Amino acid sequence: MIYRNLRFALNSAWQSFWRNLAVSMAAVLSITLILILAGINLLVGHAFSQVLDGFRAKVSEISINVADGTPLQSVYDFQQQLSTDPRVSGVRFITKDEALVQFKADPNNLVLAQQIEGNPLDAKLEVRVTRLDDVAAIDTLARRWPGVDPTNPTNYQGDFVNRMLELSSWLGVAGVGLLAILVVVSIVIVMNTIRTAVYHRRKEIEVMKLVGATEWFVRGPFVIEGVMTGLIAAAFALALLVIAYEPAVDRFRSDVAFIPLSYDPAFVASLARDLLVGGALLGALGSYIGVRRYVRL
Amino acid sequence: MIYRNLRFALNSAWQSFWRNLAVSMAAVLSITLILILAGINLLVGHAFSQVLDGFRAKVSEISINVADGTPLQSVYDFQQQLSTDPRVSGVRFITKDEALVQFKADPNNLVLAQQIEGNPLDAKLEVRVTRLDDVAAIDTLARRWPGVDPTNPTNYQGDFVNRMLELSSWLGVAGVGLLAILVVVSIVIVMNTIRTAVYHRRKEIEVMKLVGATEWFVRGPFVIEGVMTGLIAAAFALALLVIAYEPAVDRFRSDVAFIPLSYDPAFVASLARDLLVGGALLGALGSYIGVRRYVRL
Amino acid sequence: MRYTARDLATRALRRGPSQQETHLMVLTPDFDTRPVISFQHVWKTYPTGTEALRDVNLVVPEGDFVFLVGPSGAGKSTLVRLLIREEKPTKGKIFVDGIELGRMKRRQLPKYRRKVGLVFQDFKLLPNLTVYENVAFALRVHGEAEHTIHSRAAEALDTVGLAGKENSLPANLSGGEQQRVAIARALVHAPRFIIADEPTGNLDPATAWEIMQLFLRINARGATVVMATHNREIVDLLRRRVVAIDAGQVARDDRSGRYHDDLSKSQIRAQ
Amino acid sequence: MRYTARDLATRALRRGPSQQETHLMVLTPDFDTRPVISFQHVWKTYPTGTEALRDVNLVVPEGDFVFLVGPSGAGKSTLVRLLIREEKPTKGKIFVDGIELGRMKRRQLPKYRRKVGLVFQDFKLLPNLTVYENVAFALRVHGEAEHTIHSRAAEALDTVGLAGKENSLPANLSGGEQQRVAIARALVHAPRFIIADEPTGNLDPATAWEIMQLFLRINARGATVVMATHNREIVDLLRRRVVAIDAGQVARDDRSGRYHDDLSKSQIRAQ
Ligand SMILES: Nc1ncnc2c1ncn2[C@@H]1O[C@H](COP(=O)(O)OP(=O)(O)OP(=O)(O)O)[C@@H](O)[C@H]1O
Ligand SMILES: Nc1ncnc2c1ncn2[C@@H]1O[C@H](COP(=O)(O)OP(=O)(O)OP(=O)(O)O)[C@@H](O)[C@H]1O
Ligand SMILES: [Mg+2]
Ligand SMILES: [Mg+2]
Repeated sequence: MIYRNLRFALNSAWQSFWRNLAVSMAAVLSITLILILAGINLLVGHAFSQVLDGFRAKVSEISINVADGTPLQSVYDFQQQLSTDPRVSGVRFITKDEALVQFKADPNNLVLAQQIEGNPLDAKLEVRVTRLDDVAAIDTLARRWPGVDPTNPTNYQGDFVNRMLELSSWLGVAGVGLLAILVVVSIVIVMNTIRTAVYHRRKEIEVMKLVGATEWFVRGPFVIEGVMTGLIAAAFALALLVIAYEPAVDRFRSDVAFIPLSYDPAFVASLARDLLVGGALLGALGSYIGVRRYVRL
Repeated sequence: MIYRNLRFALNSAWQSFWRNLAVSMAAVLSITLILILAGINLLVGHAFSQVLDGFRAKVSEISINVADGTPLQSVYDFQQQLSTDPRVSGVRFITKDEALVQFKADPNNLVLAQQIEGNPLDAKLEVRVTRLDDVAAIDTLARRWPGVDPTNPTNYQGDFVNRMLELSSWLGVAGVGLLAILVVVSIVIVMNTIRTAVYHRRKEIEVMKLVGATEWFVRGPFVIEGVMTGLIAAAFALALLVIAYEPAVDRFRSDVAFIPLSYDPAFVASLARDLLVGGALLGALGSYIGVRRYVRL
Repeated sequence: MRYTARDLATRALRRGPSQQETHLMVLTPDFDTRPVISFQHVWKTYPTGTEALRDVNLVVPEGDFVFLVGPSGAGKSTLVRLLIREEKPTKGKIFVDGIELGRMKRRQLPKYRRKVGLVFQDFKLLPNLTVYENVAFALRVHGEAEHTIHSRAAEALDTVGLAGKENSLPANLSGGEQQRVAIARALVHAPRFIIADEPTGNLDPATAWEIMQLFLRINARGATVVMATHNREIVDLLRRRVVAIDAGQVARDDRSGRYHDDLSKSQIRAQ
Repeated sequence: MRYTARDLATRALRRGPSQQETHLMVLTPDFDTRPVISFQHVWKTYPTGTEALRDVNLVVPEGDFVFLVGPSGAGKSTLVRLLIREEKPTKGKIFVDGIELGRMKRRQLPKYRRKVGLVFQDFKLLPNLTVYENVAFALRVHGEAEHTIHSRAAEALDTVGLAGKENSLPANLSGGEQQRVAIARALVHAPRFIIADEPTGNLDPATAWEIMQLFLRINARGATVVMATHNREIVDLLRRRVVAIDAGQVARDDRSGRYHDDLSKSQIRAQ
């Protein structure tokens, strides 16, 4: 009996979908567009986190300039102190000579390199800090170290990093906010689409009830139709996103070369899962809420 | 007669709006949400352009470090050369002493300042460049000047500015793309909402035509209802945005202090105009397209 | 049996008025002999494949009063739908007032339909408009002034016995009341043609009879009336022209007919 | 005049079968004396303020066949709507099968309605389902197996003369055909009660008569039938119980009645 009812619900959802094709396609189109937006959001979020990881890695390195004439033992001691610090993941010592080689190797410095007499460059300690938040503390530590070059102590741009941190946390909040708005918008729109459809079929629902159908018998086909609509929309959205994903990444990479965005095929699978599940849930919830009001006896 | 028809269309749009309140409110809600997104887009765009203007002003300043021992005459000549350059809007000379005063005034350098003996700082030329794109050229010019300090020639971070330029042009394109998608989405959704409503009223439309109504007589009320829906939605969206605008700006300013976002009451008027006109057009176009198919005799 | 315009001209003379008809005869007009409606070899096949009409020929002179009778599914409503160009014939031609309906431009259609008063089998009221507004709608499409609309709609509703229900929505009316709203809407603009499909199906005999009087009165003022009906009592009592449709064909066309021809009637009774 | 269960018990004896009724009498069952439907001082006022029923009392024994007659807007459909709990009475109680409808739980309603076969004045077919599916729907809510559904629905459609129209949508049927689909749906699950509102309004006399035979046959098998109708011919011919409603009140309740009582009938004829 439950099997029979389920089969009936499936059948009649299917038929209703095709018989009201205009309305069905309207719903599919709306949901598709919303899921595309959601998908873009997920993709951009993923790309952003990829890029941010790279950025964090870069900014969480600081180099400490060592004043000329600092005893080597003092530098080693400080290097030792830093490398045992739990906040630091690595320290590398670069001698004055190494620094000069690096400087001359940079084609930007071609003209300047010829003017240099002797070696005006500092030796430096390159420190890799584990957490971005701790870079400021390490910088303070370095500036208190007597061996630091007072005119040009570190390459740490406190302001800049702090600003980036502020901004990125704000962007994070804004991103979550936008996602929340998008979710609310999509649920409301799906609910509206389906509620409108159901509103205009309330006479039909009334007739079904008059003929003795139970509430779930009436609801079933509507909910299944909603799930169907959601899945079809998700499939469309997914197809478009998958087609557009790789070219968009390529394009971005060639335009904005310095951001290490990469095409991530593994992410497509998780995107597919999210979109299909999301579409089905959206459809089911939308029709359930849409139909509930009119199904009450 | 035209006046009578118009009055009838207005009346019947009004009545239909209230009698199908469920459907009307569904449409209003959808459009409101879309207009809120569009409004946020406009507001963020406005804020972004405000901030970008500030940012451009800042980044388009570079300071050129003068090597110790450079004859003052040479510095004045170079300053002269720069200030007659059409790309430059201003040059200021800062002596070694002034630089030291500035350095000591910065609380970040408290510890270091005590260790300093003599004045290890460079004198510098602060140059304000008119167009951001030209900063790189000025930097190259400076590095070729013999009086520049070879170890630390300018504070110009070519990479950084170039990247910012790349990124901001990409963000510009992406923003326009997003706006385009949003516009398409909203038109489609409004069209769908209204088409769904009209689809379910096609019997009614048929009846009107059987009683001898002309196409425009049938269409009129629907189009007006669409405009009404759009205007009401725009009013809601506008109210919410206006209420949220100032607190959001305040909040942002206190969290991300360095970005000079400011509350701009003048922008509210232009926002109101855009939203109301947009809502009305959206509603009118949506219902016109939605109703067209069924009104054909 | 074909029914020609000339037959009509002599109709009043030839028919001996029965006792029951006496008070109706007063209202019966002299007939103009111009045929205002004519069907010429009309076929109608629906997209589903149903042959609803097959080679129908029919001439209706101005001022005539025609009953369309026939079993359920015979094609009566289809004939009505063709007459108001809700459907187009698959083959053949239909002339109304000298215009061929198949050739009529889309833009002329509203004007044509305003000349016609229509009562549908399924009422076709506008569910979102009140009773008053439904009736007024037929006047609004004419672009009448508000005060004209008001007085004429009120009068029409009064005539069908619905004074007091003006502000009800159709959904809040009984079946017979809805039917009467449909009738009021069809009559309110005093149309030249009245085409009514089963206008008394949901009415009790007394109300049905009153409504028939109304149609007769309007016919007496010169309007041509075509009415599909199953009401044997009324058809047999009025003895007007009866066109019987069966399986899409004109089976009978009697100048002063009854619902059943005498043969089939006795068969039914014997059941 | 009140009509009691005891009256019914002696009904077959007292009534001298007329010639026309002979072949029907064979089908008439002995009446069980248990009252299955009873209205006790029932009032119904719609939210619009219309007093549709005023102090209605009515007892229907099991297996009875009741005609509800009365002018348009009298309250017949309202009485039917109360009986299937589409509406609740404003005052008073309605018992069906020993259960008070007003006290019935929301969850019990579907089960109750499945016992009833309903024909509505406006058909209430499901517009998106084919004719076959509309009829099958009444069996599906019972959870019948697919092959049972198929054979019973096909049989019911055949009985009302719609074999061949199974796959049409209601919108593509004539008025009378839609009415017959509604009748087939009401009868297909052999319900214990049949409540029919104007089931022959859109049918020609011959078809109407066939459908009535069907109702009589089902009544003969023990089902209780309540039928609102305007069909004077059929009511007068069958001479069953007639309950006349007028302005929301029971005006007459005759054991073997006619459409009009003798007084009013002559009045109508004289019009
Ligand atoms: N849903 C409703 N809301 C308000 N009033 C209603 C509603 N349904 C019916 N009425 C009113 O109640 C009265 C009785 O209506 P009902 O439908 O019971 O009449 P009826 O006897 O079935 O008439 P008919 O023979 O024309 O079908 C009428 O005056 C009608 O206008
Ligand atoms: N829109 C349609 N599409 C397909 N078939 C149709 C359509 N309308 C009617 N039919 C079929 O055409 C035939 C004639 O229908 P029509 O409505 O003209 O009958 P009718 O004489 O008015 O019957 P009734 O007395 O029952 O109203 C029927 O067999 C019907 O099923
Ligand atoms: Mg018909
Ligand atoms: Mg009724």
